[in-house]
Amino acid sequence: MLAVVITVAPLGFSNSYYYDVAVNAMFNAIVCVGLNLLIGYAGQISLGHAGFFALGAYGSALLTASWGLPPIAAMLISATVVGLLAFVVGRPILKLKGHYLAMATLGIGIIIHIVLKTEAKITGGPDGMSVDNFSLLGFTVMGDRMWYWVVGILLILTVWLALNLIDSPVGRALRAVHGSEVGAEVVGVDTSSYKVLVFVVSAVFASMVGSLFAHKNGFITPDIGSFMHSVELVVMVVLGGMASVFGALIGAVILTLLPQFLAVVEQYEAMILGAIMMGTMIFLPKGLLPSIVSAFKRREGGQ
Amino acid sequence: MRNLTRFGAAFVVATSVYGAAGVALAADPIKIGSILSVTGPASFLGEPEKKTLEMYVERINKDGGVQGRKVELVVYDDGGAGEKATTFTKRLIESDKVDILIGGTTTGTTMAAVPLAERGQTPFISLAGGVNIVEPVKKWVFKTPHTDRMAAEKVFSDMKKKGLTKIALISEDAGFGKSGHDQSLAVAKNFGIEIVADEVYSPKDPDVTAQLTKIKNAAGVQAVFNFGFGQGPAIVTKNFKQLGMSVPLYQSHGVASKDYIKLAGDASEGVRLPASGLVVPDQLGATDPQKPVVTAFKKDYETAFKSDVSTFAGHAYDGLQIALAAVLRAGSTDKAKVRDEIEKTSGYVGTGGLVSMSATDHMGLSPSAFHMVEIRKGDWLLSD
Amino acid sequence: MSLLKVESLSKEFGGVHAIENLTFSVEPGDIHSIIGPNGAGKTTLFNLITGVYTPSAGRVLFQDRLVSGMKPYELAALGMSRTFQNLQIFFNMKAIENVMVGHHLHLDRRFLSSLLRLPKMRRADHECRDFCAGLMEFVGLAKYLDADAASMPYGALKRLEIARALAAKPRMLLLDEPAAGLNATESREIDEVIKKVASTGVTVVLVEHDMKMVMGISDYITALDYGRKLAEGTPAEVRANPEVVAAYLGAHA
Amino acid sequence: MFAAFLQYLFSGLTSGAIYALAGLGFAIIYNSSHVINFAQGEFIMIGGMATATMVAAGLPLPLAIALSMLASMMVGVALEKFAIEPARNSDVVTIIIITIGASIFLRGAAQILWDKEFHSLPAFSGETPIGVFGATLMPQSLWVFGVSGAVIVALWWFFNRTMFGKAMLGTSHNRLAAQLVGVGVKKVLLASFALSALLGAVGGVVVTPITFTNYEAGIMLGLKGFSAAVLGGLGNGGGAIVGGLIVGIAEALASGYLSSAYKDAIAFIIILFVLFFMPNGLFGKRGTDRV
Repeated sequence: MLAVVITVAPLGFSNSYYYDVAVNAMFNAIVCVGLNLLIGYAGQISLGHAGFFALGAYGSALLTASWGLPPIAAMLISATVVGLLAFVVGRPILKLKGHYLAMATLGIGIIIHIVLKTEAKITGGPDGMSVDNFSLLGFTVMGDRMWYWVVGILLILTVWLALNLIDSPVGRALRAVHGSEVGAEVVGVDTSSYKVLVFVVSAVFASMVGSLFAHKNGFITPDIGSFMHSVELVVMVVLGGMASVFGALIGAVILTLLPQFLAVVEQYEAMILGAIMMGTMIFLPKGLLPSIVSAFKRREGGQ
Repeated sequence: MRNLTRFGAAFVVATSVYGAAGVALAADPIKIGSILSVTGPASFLGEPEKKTLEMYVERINKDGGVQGRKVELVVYDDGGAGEKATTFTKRLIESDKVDILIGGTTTGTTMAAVPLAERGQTPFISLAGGVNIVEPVKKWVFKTPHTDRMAAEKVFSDMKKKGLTKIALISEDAGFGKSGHDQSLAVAKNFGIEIVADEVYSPKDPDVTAQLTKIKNAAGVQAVFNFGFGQGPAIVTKNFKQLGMSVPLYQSHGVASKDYIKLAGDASEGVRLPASGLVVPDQLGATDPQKPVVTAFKKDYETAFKSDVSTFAGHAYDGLQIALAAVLRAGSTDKAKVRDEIEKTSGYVGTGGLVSMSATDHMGLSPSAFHMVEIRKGDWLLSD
Repeated sequence: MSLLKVESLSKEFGGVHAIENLTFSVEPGDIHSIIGPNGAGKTTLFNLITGVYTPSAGRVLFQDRLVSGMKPYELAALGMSRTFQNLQIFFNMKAIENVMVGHHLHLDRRFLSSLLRLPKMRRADHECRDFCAGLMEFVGLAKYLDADAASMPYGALKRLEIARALAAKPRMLLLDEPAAGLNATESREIDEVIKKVASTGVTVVLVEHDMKMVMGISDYITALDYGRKLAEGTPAEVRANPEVVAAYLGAHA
Repeated sequence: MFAAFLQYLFSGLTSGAIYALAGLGFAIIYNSSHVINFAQGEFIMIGGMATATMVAAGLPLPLAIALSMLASMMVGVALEKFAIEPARNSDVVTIIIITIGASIFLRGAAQILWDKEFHSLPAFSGETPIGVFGATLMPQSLWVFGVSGAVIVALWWFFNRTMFGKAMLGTSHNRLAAQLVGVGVKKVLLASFALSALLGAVGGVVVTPITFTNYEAGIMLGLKGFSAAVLGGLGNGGGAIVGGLIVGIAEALASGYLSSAYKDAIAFIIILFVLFFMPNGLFGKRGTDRV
């Protein structure tokens, strides 16, 4: 179904601005599907994932620009480094729970942001740096239309992998960690390793999308690693629906498009955005998609 | 969280003023697109820029437009984020099909938009300070404000005149301050000035006495130069006074607005900074060509908005004037022709100074555009 | 050879001894009950045996192997599984998935196989589902196969925990008050389930307040009070022990 | 050397006391509801902005402060009533998003109601620095210390000596038990939001002469306040104060002796290290899960 939507949507796109917004929405969707494995399924929070996203972006930008590596290699190396970093910090911080974990991940994200901002000789500082096009085997991805199809395929792939994972021994173990850590432990689930695993996986997702984003956008600033961006990602997941692959996807798409629509309300935009966030969470506490689905089920059951 | 408020915080400003409703226009309007940081940390730059553009577009249309064509303005708020600036610039070029781009409140948002303007072959007049916007020259990109390098040079030449050769830098570690800091380091030795201490602070730090104490204890500091905007410089100024530091304090053009004096209060007495004639219209010489322009602009702005004029508003005014003059000369909104005409801008008297552009200079301001002012009794005093 | 040996085990919480110098052993194949009044330290003992807590002193041997200090998941791999007094159900999952998590140790747990869901993996998952459905029937939960755990009644959840613990194919099963909060009929059903489990050769260690049930099904009983061993023996011996009676009546000698 | 150290310390204490005041607001609400209110920084912003604009409009300072406190309290009560109360039984993350939404909403409202400029208040006791062993301190910093201290004492008295305060603490330990002895949980929640909004407004008023304020001022204060509260151990008022001071002093010493560019990062590294060894913060209660 997703494939159909992705194929049909461009019929409504009259120019490349629409493709651009759609590509950004799909970028966010991929990050959120990954992040949802951590937040929605394994029940762990992270307020620092924008940091991993930014590391991927800067990793690719630097490795291609100053070392002349091919973009795909730069992307994989960055993702590996980010994965290792997530592994190293994940061990100690994932012992923390709830708000303490939120604080620790937030700290990690902010430290990454500060480093990117401060090491101006390498990163260009707060004013940002430019990035080359993405090319693979002599084939260059250019223009919003081509990006649309590439990212669309990646999104479908991501959703497929995520759905696979959830309905598998590893996925069930992750969800069990959310349900009850001690309950999972006593039947043989090494909960701390699984928490680290899903943290690393979601960080790698963020890093790879960061790399692609850098190439596509052609210009990056350290703000993509800011605390605000981390919060945005979490809001997308929670608003769309935790523990629902399509929920996270829908959340990402809606929150990417919403500002483009809210553009017409001028200074009331922030108030409306805040009100929408509050309203959704009050009336649909499980997020858009799961709440709608269960309401649907209830109605069917009632008849 | 701030990003969320700006999260595309897009202001489509429906300022397009079509004469009487329903009256068919003789020609298509001239479409000007603008990305500005109306919210976020640079909002007190973006906000006056937006208000200025709106006010003058409305006035021009009331007066019959340009060559009988109305001017239509589309503004989007990028919240100071480069990534939002990219998307909105694309929207302006691709979807709104604007003829000219004005904007980019900060160097970061400008640089994010530059590749799109180049690719979309749309003339782009930036309102940001970074020297890298026009160096190296980019075919479609121009800018109106003085560069941070010019500000640093102006300050250093003033120091040199006063025999101050060993100085300390304290700068904000965000875009404006960081870029100014780097330019200061680059040009200092041309003036025989040695930077003996170099400290930074975050834009929202409540107290910077720690950094200033380090500067105070550095050997031989003869003056302190602060690069930043917003409330930071006011806190620096207050803390400077608190520590009883007696060397001269210099600020950058980033604080050339009355708000700075209001916030820093008595502590700002004696602070020197480079600023355009706009802040001291009455003190300009009677023969100064800028005098009538800045006096009129100041009056317009202050009557319309009941608040003190800022130099940032002036950058927007200059950008609009240069763009529309180029359209007038080109006789059409053909993008290539307009671009050529902007590059031929010569002898334009703006709020920032005398502008004469060329193929190698896409800003066109000479160093004389800056005046050195000193704060005396809570007001600006021209002092060069 | 005893399956489980607890030797001089102690656990302190801020100076208070919850378990003090406790020694006993569990023989393979037995239903071994731990009884005692509220606060006697029964649940703490379970937590010590299963690795949820680390002992302050003493040691635990499982199949003659020193296991104190090991993590619960490591003990599960050695064949120890348990249920909880305060339910530890995965309420975010379906009932059958709860049981399937219990089978975790016997499945392909490699990340890549899970991510790609290769045919082999899919087959194994299918078999796992059938096996777990069988366990749910075994404990009397056949009608909840497709239910969400969150929608099930309390009594059913108690049994779901047993099914989950059994899915790990344990050699020893520790049940912490399986009949608490159940009505008489449900208690009897649980009773039957425990007996059935024991008849398959699984050693059962039981903490239970329902004396009728304990006396009816236990092979051996250890009675605790204030963290210490009060008495042990067959149900008849323990019932006849005056100290046990006194402890339950609250009149300490 | 000593004078420099003392100056760094004063600098850190000034920032730290501000963070501590912000952190206290988090602690109060967490104590009675286990909610982390990310709109706490906005209460502080409202206090500062409202007072600054009223003073600029000619109102006497005490009256302006009183009105701002009232306004902030009403915002706090409204937030609890219309946004937190209906979602009381939701997930932690859901409530976090609600309070983030609230903070965005309040910033948006502030930017319309007031403006985007920076505002200030005159220092309460003049601007003559006080010299101590060669270092200097502004009188306004003493106000911040004094108010933080007074607030701590007042809160201690309220939570330990008044019936209602004890009931609020009781609610945090056990909602059912509190209900049993007839304390309305709803009333307690409402009171905790009112109290922390009030406290936020007081904080906003005393820090504005030092830091100035604008519609976005709450972001930084919220972030630092949260850090202070978590470092100290959630739900512990004294912990939040200590946490705030540690963060402030760490930043100042880091910029004095290490690098001013990395001072924020250093503060976060310290927080991370503390959490690695003390997963519930410095003074947080050890939670033992009963299974």
